[in-house]
Amino acid sequence: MAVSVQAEDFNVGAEMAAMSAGRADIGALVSFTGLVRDMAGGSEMVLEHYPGMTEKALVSIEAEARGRWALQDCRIIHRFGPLNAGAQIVLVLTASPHRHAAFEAAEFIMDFLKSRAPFWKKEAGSGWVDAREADETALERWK
Amino acid sequence: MAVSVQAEDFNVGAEMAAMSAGRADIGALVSFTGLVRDMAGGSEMVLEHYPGMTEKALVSIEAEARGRWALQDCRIIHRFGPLNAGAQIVLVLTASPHRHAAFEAAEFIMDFLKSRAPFWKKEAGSGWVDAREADETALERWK
Amino acid sequence: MQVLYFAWMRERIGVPKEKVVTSAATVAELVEELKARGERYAMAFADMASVRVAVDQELTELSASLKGVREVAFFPPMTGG
Amino acid sequence: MQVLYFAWMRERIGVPKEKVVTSAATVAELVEELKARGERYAMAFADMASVRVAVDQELTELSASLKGVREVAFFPPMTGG
Repeated sequence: MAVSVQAEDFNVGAEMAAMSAGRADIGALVSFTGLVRDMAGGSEMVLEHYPGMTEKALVSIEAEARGRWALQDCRIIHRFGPLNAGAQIVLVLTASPHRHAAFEAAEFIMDFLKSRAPFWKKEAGSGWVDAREADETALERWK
Repeated sequence: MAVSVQAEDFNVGAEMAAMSAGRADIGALVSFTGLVRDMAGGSEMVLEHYPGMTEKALVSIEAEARGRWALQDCRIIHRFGPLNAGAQIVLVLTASPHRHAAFEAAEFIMDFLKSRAPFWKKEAGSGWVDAREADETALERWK
Repeated sequence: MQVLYFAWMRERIGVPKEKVVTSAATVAELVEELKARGERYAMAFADMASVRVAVDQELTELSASLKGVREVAFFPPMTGG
Repeated sequence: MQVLYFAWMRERIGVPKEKVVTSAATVAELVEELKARGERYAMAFADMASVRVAVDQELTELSASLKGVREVAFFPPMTGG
């Protein structure tokens, strides 16, 4: 299991180094980092989650991605709790011999994580963030 | 111009930190790192390039990507010279308010860089690497 | 059975979780029972298009059976990532 | 005019670049002139499907004009990234 749900920040460079350390069979490493955008109004945010289910959901999304693409490694870190503007929220790392698998798997994981992992964003100024239609339709691509 | 063609290695974490430092409007940061795979036979490689034209080609690919997607920033680093198995070859970083733009732009840049930037790989064991049909057909997607 | 609420469902109902003794056979029946508990519940469950449900930590539908279930959670559409 | 060779084109011809005085109007005509220079050149240009050309550092076709051109480069399909 390479999934972490945590309040603490993470270090993308260190996570990437850990993934490629001691091996030379990886051809492509893709990272996605999601950050808190400073929206007009409120720059602080709280990420609520469903402990237990969150980990299960992420593990299941990772397993699905590994079933679809020849991944050599995969890592998902998602934070919860209060987060300031500019803070890192989520990291997805994928390693594969070829670039398209690494790209597609990372995008797949993000698409599912967005609307299938139990997280909810509340912005200081504007309240609970509404789910975006676009996030639901993004899943169509993977059917 | 955020393009570098260099013999020296690069630090992905530091490049990402530099891109997001002092701003809080980025929502999505995607990185692609290409690495030298240890192929049976030879683990060392030499990357030849065409100085002058390489930089122009990368700048033009970056400009094309910025024209297609709303990127907040973009960075391309490509190494040349002798490279051992496991070494980093190329880095593409894209920043955007939304994840799909960042993912697509990074993949677009890699697809064009693969067969439109003047680099040639020679492996210690097997000689000059043949261009892959798949890399040429990958460009079809962006027409 | 443990019933959990998240995000604005939690805020509307006023508690993050509660023990519920029920003979409801499905999630939909449980929702009807909860709505009958008063205004806060009725408000929280007013627009079922905006309510998602997980049974024993798996996303499911309102028609899902509650047989042998230990944990049901209600929450708005997820907004992670 | 400066003519450059890269990768196995460079190895086959034996030099990375050379000054060429030519009255060729197009890249294709220049290729024919170069092939006539001897075996190494003939070998390097034997399979034109595997030869790419850049004129003044822009990728182009064999039919490209050489009018006013300062630099022509020949090389195999690129394999960067």
